[in-house]
Amino acid sequence: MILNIIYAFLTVSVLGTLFGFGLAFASKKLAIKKDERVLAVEDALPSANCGACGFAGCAAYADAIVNAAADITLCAPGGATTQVAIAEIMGLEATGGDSVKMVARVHCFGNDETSKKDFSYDGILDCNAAAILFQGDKSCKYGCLALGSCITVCPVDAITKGEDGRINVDKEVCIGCEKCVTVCPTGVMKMIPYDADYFIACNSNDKGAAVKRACTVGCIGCKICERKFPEAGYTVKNFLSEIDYTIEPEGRDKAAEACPTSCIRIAD
Amino acid sequence: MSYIAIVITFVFINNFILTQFLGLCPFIGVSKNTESAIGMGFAVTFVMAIASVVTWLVYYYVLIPLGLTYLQTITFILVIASLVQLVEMIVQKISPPLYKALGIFLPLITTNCAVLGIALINVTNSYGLLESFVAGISAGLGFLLAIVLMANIRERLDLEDVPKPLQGVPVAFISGGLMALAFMAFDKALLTNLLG
Amino acid sequence: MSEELKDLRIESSPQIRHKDTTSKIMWAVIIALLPSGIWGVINFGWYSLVVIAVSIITAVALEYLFCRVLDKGSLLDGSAILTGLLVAYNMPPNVVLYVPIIATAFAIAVVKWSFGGLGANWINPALAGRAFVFFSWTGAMTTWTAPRSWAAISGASVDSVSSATMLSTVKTTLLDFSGTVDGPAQLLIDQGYLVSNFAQNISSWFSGTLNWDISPIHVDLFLGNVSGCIGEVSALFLIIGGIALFKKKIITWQIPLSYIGVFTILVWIFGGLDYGTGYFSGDIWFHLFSGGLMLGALFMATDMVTSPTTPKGMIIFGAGAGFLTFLFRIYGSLPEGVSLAILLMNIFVPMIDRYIVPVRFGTKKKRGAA
Amino acid sequence: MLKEFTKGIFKENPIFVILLGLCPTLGVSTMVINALGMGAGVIFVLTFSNIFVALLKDFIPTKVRIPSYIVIIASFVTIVEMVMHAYMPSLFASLGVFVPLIVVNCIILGRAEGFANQNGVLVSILDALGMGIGFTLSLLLISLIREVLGSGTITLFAMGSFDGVIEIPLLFNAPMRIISLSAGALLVMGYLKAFFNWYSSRARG
Amino acid sequence: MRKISTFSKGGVHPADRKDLTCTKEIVRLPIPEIITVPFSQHLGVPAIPNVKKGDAVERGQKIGDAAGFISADIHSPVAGKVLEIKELFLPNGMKAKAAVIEVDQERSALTGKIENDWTQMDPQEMVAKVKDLGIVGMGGATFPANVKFTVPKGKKAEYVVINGVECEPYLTSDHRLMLEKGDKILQGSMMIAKMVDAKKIIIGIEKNKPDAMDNLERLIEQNSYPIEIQPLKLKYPQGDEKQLLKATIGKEIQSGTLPIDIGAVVSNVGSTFAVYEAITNDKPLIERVVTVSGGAIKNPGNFLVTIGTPIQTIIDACDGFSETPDKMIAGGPMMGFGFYDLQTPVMKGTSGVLALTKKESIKGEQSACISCGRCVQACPMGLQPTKLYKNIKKANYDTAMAMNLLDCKECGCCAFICPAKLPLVQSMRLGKRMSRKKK
Repeated sequence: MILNIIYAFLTVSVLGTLFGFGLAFASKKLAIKKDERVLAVEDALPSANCGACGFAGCAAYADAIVNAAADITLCAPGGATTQVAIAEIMGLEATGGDSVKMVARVHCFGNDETSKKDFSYDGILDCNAAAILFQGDKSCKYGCLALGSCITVCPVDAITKGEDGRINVDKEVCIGCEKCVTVCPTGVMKMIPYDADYFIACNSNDKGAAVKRACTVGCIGCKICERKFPEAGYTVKNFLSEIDYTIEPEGRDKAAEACPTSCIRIAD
Repeated sequence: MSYIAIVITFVFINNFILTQFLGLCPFIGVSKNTESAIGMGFAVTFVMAIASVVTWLVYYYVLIPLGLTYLQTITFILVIASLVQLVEMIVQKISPPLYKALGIFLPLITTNCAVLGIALINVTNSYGLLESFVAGISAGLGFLLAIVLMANIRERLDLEDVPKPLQGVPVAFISGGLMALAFMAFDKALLTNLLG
Repeated sequence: MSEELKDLRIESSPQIRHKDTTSKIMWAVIIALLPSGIWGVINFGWYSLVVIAVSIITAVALEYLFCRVLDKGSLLDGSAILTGLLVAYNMPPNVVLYVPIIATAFAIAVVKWSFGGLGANWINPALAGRAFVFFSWTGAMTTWTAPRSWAAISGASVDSVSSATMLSTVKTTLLDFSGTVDGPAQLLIDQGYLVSNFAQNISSWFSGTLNWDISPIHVDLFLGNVSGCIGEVSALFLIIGGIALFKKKIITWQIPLSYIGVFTILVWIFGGLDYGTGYFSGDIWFHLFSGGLMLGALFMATDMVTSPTTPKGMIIFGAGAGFLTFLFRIYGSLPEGVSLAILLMNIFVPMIDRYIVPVRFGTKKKRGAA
Repeated sequence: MLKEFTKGIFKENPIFVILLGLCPTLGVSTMVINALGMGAGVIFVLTFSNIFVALLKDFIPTKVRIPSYIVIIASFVTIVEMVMHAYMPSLFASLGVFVPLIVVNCIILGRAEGFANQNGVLVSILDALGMGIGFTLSLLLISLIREVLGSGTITLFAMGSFDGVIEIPLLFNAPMRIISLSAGALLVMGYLKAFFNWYSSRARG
Repeated sequence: MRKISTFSKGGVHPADRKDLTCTKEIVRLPIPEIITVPFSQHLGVPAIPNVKKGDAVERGQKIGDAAGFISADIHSPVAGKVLEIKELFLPNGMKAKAAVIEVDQERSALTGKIENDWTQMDPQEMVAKVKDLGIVGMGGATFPANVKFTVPKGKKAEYVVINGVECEPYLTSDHRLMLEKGDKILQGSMMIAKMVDAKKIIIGIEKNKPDAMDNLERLIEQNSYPIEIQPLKLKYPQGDEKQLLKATIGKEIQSGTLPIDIGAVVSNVGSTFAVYEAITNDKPLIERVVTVSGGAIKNPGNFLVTIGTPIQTIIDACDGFSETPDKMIAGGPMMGFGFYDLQTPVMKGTSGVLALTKKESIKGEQSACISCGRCVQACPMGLQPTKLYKNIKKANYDTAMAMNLLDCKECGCCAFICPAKLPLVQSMRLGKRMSRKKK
């Protein structure tokens, strides 16, 4: 009995020591230089090697974070603490601070009722695909095609298409990543400050007459907002009104009322 | 059992993933793309083959003479953990290209139930040294086959509009289930009839 | 004049399309399958029609549900009906009704819609549904109704006689068989397996007038005077349907030919071993016309969704399925191997499609000059 | 404090959310009693290994921490093995190779490494219990579904005249046998995971 | 005559519908009152206008200068006054500048003919003429012809292959040209052979044009021209230069290289005729033969149209529509572009104007891809349209590029044959555009 216990103890410890020494020796002998940041990230990871991140273990994931800019949020077992630690190592401080939070907004209020179409489009339901053919089926070539490329690309599902066929952005959900701005072929998706009060719901640089022909809610470049309300921060460039959000406005709401096509709309 | 029988058993009939559920974590985790799946599969095969041999030696030359078979779990896992680390280092030193191909998968294997599983199964089936080795390789190949097939299926499914809640892991499990369903065609009787 | 042309359709080139549509293809397959099903109903009685109807109704109801919930797909494309029909064709004629219902439900809900509906499934829904119920209720799935022709011989009513299929009879007999017999057909006759009077007549006519020795078993198998699943018994009607699909260019030659070819060759080489007649003596006709081989090779393996896209891939797929069918049928514990063989090859399709790609134009090595 | 305990049950459920410890989950979930046995084993090993890791974390050099943890875990697994073998031989037999495989159950190593390594003893115990119970409950759910559908029974401990097996009418006579086989395990797991995904996405909004 | 041949891989057989116009002789259409001449009528960089509003122009005067190597000059097809330079959409869906010219009918009339003897000219001089007169390929791609006829250093042209295939359904303009201007085309092809210094001239013609083949054969025999006719099987897209070369001389153009790399220069029948006229008559490319066809056209026919003529005018010349068309197409139905504005002008590459009825275009509802593989088998380039489509739909543009998306030439075989009626070609175009945008 005693002998057995001794044997067991000895076996495990001898094996353990043997392997320990062997490995220590081997690691000295076979040492290979690694990127220190990779090692640091690897240390920060839980070493569960569970593969939940989709990479082949923690080392592979660490390597991918450092060398291939992999997403640092993939480690499920590590959770938030690991993310913070990795962010520190990688110098990925959360951006923010004094910059104004911007959100995306569709600068167009056209839908099937208000805007004229030149032809009936038949093809892939994707704005960029539709834009290949005559820049979309709408007569206005600046407006929203409403096929929802921005919806697909939005990482937080902030963009939806309403019953009325217009594309809406939920500014509470929007994280300001600008992916929708990049993907939009007509450039109708633009960023405005989170606390903007009004925005111009039009993107057309066409002359007034052309806009009127194409759509009933477009900015016709009449300059009423610019001339009548000089303090409100409106400027009309290229037949399109723009709002200067940096100034303290006065009478911006009055201008919105005065707009003949009511394309100055409340940014809710 | 003949060696061919062992191969067929471990690759098809008792496929580690599809019937034994050993090594499911990497099977689900690393089957997102084919390249990683192939690398993982080969790494597992490699380690399983070596681990089978080493654990066999430890079991029959250390544990049995000392009457310590109840220590098999603890010694096996010790052996495997060290072995994996050693193999990783050696491969890294000797053949950097091989390390690039296999090495990154090696740490993941330490906690892979399949490796410890094959060691224990070898003991349970009282295989000889060579038989253990063949069983190790075959089980690894079975794993390789399953994970590569799975990766290809998942790559195909990535291009389809899978319903949102089912995307990713669930659909992988369901695919695995259907694979297992088809693999039920391989049974013991088939082996017996085939090899007489 | 130009005022009339307000609503011109604009799409990317090409401006004209081929007349074939997905739903046309599905309906064509359904129609090609009908003769065999009608024969099944004639052969096994009205209950088999109930099985078919129940399967189709389940399929359509579930399909409708999923189309509504997931807001895509369409009932009219015929794919659900086809799935239901194929499930029913793979059921024994006297099966308890919950079996085809669950098989169809599994096919539609799990195999088809879990992956996103038509075209997204990587494994054949009907066959997976069959495999699912086969392994769950093996007993119900392996009890057979005797064919109509037996009633004439035995004098009993058709429904009351039950019988094993030829393949399973052969398999069980072979288990403790040693000696030599001239192939499975002779073995069955030796066992006293019933053959229809019609087949007897045909057989004797051939041996009498043409001096051809054709076993009545083969005739029964070819015509479908045997027990088996509802839609698989009549090789004749299935071949007619298959040829019609081939003529309509809905199936191509690659899969059926490589499937049947590889299977035939292997059966010919090894099929005789169990009967003590040595190599190269397998009874290919018996194996070609029995079981679900024709249904499988012509209609199931050729399912477009779950077969490779390139001709070369199709040949590999067919050959693999042929090999596996041979393996399971001759050596497996189950009498039949077609459905599992095809399912197994379905698993390999994404891999085949990944590695067997067409040769890109202008990438072949230059020959001769240059 | 309580949060450490409850998180393992739903929010960080080891099986359905973190996807750890899948092999034993699917391997032993053919009968309800297996789930209970396996769960008990895992809770035991998890708790004690967490305690020891939390105690020893300052003494173990970081270089060899993983092997050391494995040794700690393996020791407790061996204890479980011996106890089970001695007192519940039938359960031990039906769990088979999965008992020693608790060693490589990723949950245990994951918690040791990811939690006990950084926290005190008491919190670690709570974490272990929470995770262990979460694991057991999930396992129970899976095995309940699989046993009821696949065999038409619910197998519990035998007590007195009760042999421990509850038969479900109708299903017992014609069970969906495939569910109790490997294919069924994967399918059930897939749909449960899908259900969890759907439920949590709905809960989030 | 040689053995009938064709290319080996892929291809489809759309109903050719050439019977509508193949017997209609080419009719010269009078010049309308106002024409619109776009500055981008060719592949490559648009020409730069050198006239402005109010300028008077002469017939054949250069009004746009080629901007870069792959670009072509634009000439005024008429004499008159520039009303404005405006932007408009071309049928290919792109915006371009165009000159609107009020026509002075008297001064635009054809005057005295110049007759140069091309056998006395040296090749450089001929290439310069082709360039100065704005000749482009008229088969559809509108590649500047002078670029094609300038053999790069170190390469040698062995063959000149004249493309008389006209594999696009409906179109018969090349067919009619071969029947009516056969001798000029044959001479034009010998001019090209001289320019590129090639020994062999082969004319590839699909066998649904036996009369054209006979006509050319007869002319070759009469004048003992060193030209061969290669009859070809009916198969789309045989008119593409890659498939044509495979079918006629049996060589494959390696991916990413040009015909000249296998020693061949390809020219369309229409452009060959334009080359003849440019070199012998100094005539710039200011008019072309256009097939007007389709089920919705009352009297289909072939017309010699001044470039810049609004399509409305030629439709009126066909007595208008017999029914409301489902779609209007500039070019052939396989690769042509739909357009919606009948004021769209005829351009150098407008080989046809089609008004298709709903029945002809076979509009089908899109359904899910069932992996039937027909597109894979139809693709003449050996690509896998189904996989490309799915990857592009999932925005995996890099994967699509790795699967050689750029080898796709948008011939339309895949989308034509697709039973699910998927917009495969559009997805290829989307994929190319998006991966360009990314860079």
